[in-house]
Amino acid sequence: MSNPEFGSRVFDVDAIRADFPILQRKINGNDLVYLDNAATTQKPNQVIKSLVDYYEQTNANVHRGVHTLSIEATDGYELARTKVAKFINAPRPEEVIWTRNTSESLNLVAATWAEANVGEGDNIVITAMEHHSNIVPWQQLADKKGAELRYLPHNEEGLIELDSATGVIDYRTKIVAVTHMSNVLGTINPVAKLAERAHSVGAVILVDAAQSVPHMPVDVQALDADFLCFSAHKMLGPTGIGVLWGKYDLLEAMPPYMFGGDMILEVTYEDATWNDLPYKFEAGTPNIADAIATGAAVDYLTELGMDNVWQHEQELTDYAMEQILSLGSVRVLGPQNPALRGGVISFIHDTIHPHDLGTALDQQGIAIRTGHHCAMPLVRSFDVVAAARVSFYIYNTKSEVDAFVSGLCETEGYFSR
Amino acid sequence: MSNPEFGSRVFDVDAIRADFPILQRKINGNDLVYLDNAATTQKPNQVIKSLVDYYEQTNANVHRGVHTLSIEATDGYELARTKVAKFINAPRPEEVIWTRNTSESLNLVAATWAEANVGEGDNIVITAMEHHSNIVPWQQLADKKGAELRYLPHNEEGLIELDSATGVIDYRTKIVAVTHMSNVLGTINPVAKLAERAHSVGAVILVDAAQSVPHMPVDVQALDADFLCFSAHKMLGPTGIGVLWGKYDLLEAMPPYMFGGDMILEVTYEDATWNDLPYKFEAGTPNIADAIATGAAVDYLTELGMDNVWQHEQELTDYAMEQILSLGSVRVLGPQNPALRGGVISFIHDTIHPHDLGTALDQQGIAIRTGHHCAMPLVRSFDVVAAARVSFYIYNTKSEVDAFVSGLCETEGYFSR
Amino acid sequence: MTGALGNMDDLYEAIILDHYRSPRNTAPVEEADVDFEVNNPFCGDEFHIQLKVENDAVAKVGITGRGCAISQASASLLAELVEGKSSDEVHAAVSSIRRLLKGEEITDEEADVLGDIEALAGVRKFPVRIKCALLSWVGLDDALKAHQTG
Amino acid sequence: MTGALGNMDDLYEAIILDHYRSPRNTAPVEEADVDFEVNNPFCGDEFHIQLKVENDAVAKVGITGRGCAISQASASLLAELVEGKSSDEVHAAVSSIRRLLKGEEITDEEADVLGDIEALAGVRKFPVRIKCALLSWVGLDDALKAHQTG
Ligand SMILES: Cc1ncc(COP(=O)(O)O)c(C=O)c1O
Ligand SMILES: Cc1ncc(COP(=O)(O)O)c(C=O)c1O
Repeated sequence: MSNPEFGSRVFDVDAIRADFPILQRKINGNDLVYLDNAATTQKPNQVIKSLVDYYEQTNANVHRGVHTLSIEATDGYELARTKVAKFINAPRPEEVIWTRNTSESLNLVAATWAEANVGEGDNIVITAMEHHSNIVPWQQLADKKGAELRYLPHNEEGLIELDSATGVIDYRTKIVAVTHMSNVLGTINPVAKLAERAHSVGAVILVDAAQSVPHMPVDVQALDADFLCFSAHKMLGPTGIGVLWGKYDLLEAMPPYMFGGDMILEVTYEDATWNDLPYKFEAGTPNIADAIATGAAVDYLTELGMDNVWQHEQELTDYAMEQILSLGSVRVLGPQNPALRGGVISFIHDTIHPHDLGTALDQQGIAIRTGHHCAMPLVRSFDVVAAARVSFYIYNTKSEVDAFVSGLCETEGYFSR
Repeated sequence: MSNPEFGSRVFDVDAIRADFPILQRKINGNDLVYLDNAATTQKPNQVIKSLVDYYEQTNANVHRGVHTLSIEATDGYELARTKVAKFINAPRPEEVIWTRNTSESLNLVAATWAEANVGEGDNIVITAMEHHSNIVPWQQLADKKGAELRYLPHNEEGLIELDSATGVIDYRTKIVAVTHMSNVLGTINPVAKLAERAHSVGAVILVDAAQSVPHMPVDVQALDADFLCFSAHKMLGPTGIGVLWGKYDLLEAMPPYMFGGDMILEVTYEDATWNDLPYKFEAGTPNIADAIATGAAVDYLTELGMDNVWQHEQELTDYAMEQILSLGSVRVLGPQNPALRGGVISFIHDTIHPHDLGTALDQQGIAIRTGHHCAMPLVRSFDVVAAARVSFYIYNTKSEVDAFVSGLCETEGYFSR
Repeated sequence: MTGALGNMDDLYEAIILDHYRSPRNTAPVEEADVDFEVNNPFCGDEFHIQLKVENDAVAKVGITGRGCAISQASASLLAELVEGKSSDEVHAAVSSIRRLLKGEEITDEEADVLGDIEALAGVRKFPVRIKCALLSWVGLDDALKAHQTG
Repeated sequence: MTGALGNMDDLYEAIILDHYRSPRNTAPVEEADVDFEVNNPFCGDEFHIQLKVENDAVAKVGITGRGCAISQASASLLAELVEGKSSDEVHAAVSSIRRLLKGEEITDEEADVLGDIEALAGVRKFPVRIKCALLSWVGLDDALKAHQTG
């Protein structure tokens, strides 16, 4: 395996596009322009083929089987775990727990680590720009434990100023749970600095990396994160599989989340003893095929190099931001300086409701997301209930940005007839 | 859709086998004889193609998207739910909750319904032949609540006698959680009668249908079950997706299990309100592709007709049982009358350890399972720590049974050199 | 220009755009007898609907709020329709519009009652937008029922 | 006959089958100094191992229990080997066998010490069975360490 940062394949968008069969689709008679990548990304042939190969040649239940298929399935499943560990520079593959998605990873930490470590009068710190999945588990836990849920505020540009953390993160803080990159504002948060702050008061830091791991090099050791969560479906992988990474000692000390086959060493009619990491957290038959396909997605990204992925998206975002702002009819949420944000642009049109815009663009083959983006409190803080959002990935091009901008103009024309 | 019981396609094993690419595989130079179906089944082209089609043509995040792909993905996801509902004769599709697997379905009920309804001094009744996934969540819950975990015993043949339920199920019983068919003994339990008994004392009944839904017609209304759990991977479907079915009013009254995107109607910085069924229980991006492929698996089985599936397996089991018993060197666990059991035969050889047998058969291309089958207390009750198991499905043939039996004889010869 | 925009005209008929741009009856109603809010948090439609009821007939309507063109126009069309109608007539109209949007047949008499509202039928080709079109109607039905029983 | 059984002979060398059928040192040891159980619940191997230690050397071994041919033969081979060995020599032998089973090189001197035990090397072609072969050795190592320190 090559280093995930640098890549071994030339970053050639045309060649990349040829790997994605869905890009051949026509939508309402037009070429598909898929700009809903923050919701989920498309899948290359390599990932689809990994699923087909698994089901056509290997499929069996993993662990403890003595027959060839079961041994091969187990090896493939564990190799994929190792690939993911390497991708985020985790010290040990056993620290990588397969879950269904980011949401489950977050719930797992709230229901086990936090359940055991957060008490009355303690506090939990999140930011004001979290996805619902990183808000509601903490609201519930705080409620149950008599703890306080605190929000790190952001400034008008949508940036978290470290000074504001003083007084919010304090000696009663047990966990700081922050998004690495906002799925609405695009903001990249100063996670390493927040980790320092959290550790200085004895708290742990959880990073919601759903929007960062797919788009930039992420190194759990460099961040000094304690937990990190992400979803395969947002990084070329299949639906139904996500990752919780955690520091070994933390995971080791945590109680299990679910109980059942595979997570158990020994069961009597009275009692049970838990299996070792990572199996302690993987109850029942795992999502074997999708784990292996996640390995294929990681291979794909590693070959491209995450530095190149990031640079490509920066260029697109830069270009798109300029085009969109020059329309004059649109307000962009979050930082306008592309260096401070990832490839997600949420905006509000002066006169056209996001829903109408979404429908009009869809007629032109352009897929964007509209609504609250599972971040209602944040969207509402901009005094709107919904926004439109475009978000980019490796296969998007400047001419797709042009198509989007001219689609927006068409729509303006239509509604001002 | 046709009636799942009767089918619209002739049950022709050769034609069925042609649908399963993995059956072409050679294992150690021999044709694969796959007899590990209780662990997981193989997948037909139709299911694999459903995954490929989804990722090549439709892939998008579901719910609330206004663009075409998102609408199509949502429709496909919900259509699959409707197919599953029809397959088990559920009154309403919203009663079908997608989970990762049977284990998660069981944990969900233990962590929500039972968490809210089982108190100190209450009891929970399970059988002595449960899979770990239907033991350990209840051990944990009983422990936490100060409730009692009671075991319904079985007789020497591995059958539950209803008389034994008297005195075990009583007015302090809150939930009876039983396997519909044992994955070790093959026993089919009298679920409808146990449901009557449970309801008569005001308890609910949960059916672990991991081994029944794939193999026989199952009608939740005829059983009068309250909850029913199963896994797609054991019924031609992909890994990573399972089902919890529950009666609408019960599900409606239950608190959510996980928190996050999609399971939420409204979130403020202070609070959240839950979405309607089934979404209340589906936090985060669901396993869309695998849900849709589960619909394809259900279509496949429905076309064959579950009555025919059952009959085919009965014939094989009948035949296999006769062959195995005639060897004289093997003890079969569970009922010997095939009418009382499904297509799972666990056995112990007089002299050959299951592990050695598994390896020897694998050399001959024959895949069987060995070990405790995630039912340690049950297997130990037969005074062994491990057993060998063969289990059948729609693509298995009598000549595969012959291959297995002669492989067993070869192995006997080998070890008595 | 509408070429690239495909079937947009089916959804956004002139009458819909007109109601969207100039919604009717947007003045708040003082001392309203029926006063409720409807919202669809997923797309961000929120309306505050107020009615004055006299002799079991709607004497005055006021609708404020914001939403997409479809929900906004639908609310405005609703405001226009219900004024002067008895609650039975309103129920009947809600039932007609539900069926219209589901793609079921409605009678000529029903169509006469709905009038301009039939323009909403184009939404049927855009199933995800049906909720937008129905939002205020469903809320009105519920609110009137609650008013009658309580 | 062994044709159909493929590589079985690599795994089940004659010496392995011999130890499996007639395990050595199966008599319980009275007043054992080291007394422990090892088990692998997944495949159902369970052994009870007892040692009598005199002058830092293993004077007597007793192994009872049940397991597959590999774990059983491995335990029996272990029993044969350790008798008379000092605990340092036992540690060294465990280290040799670990490396042998991992597929690493061992020296001629190590091979001399292991003797018949080298027959276990065939397990390398059957990675899922390595645990069976190592079970009693790992247990012995741990138990001796515990005996020395405590
Ligand atoms: C009876 C029974 N219950 C539960 C399970 C657990 O299913 P899963 O591993 O798909 O969660 C199994 C599968 O082995 C089973 O046979
Ligand atoms: C920042 C962030 N966190 C969490 C999630 C939830 O991810 P999933 O839906 O895969 O659980 C998302 C996805 O929308 C996200 O963007």
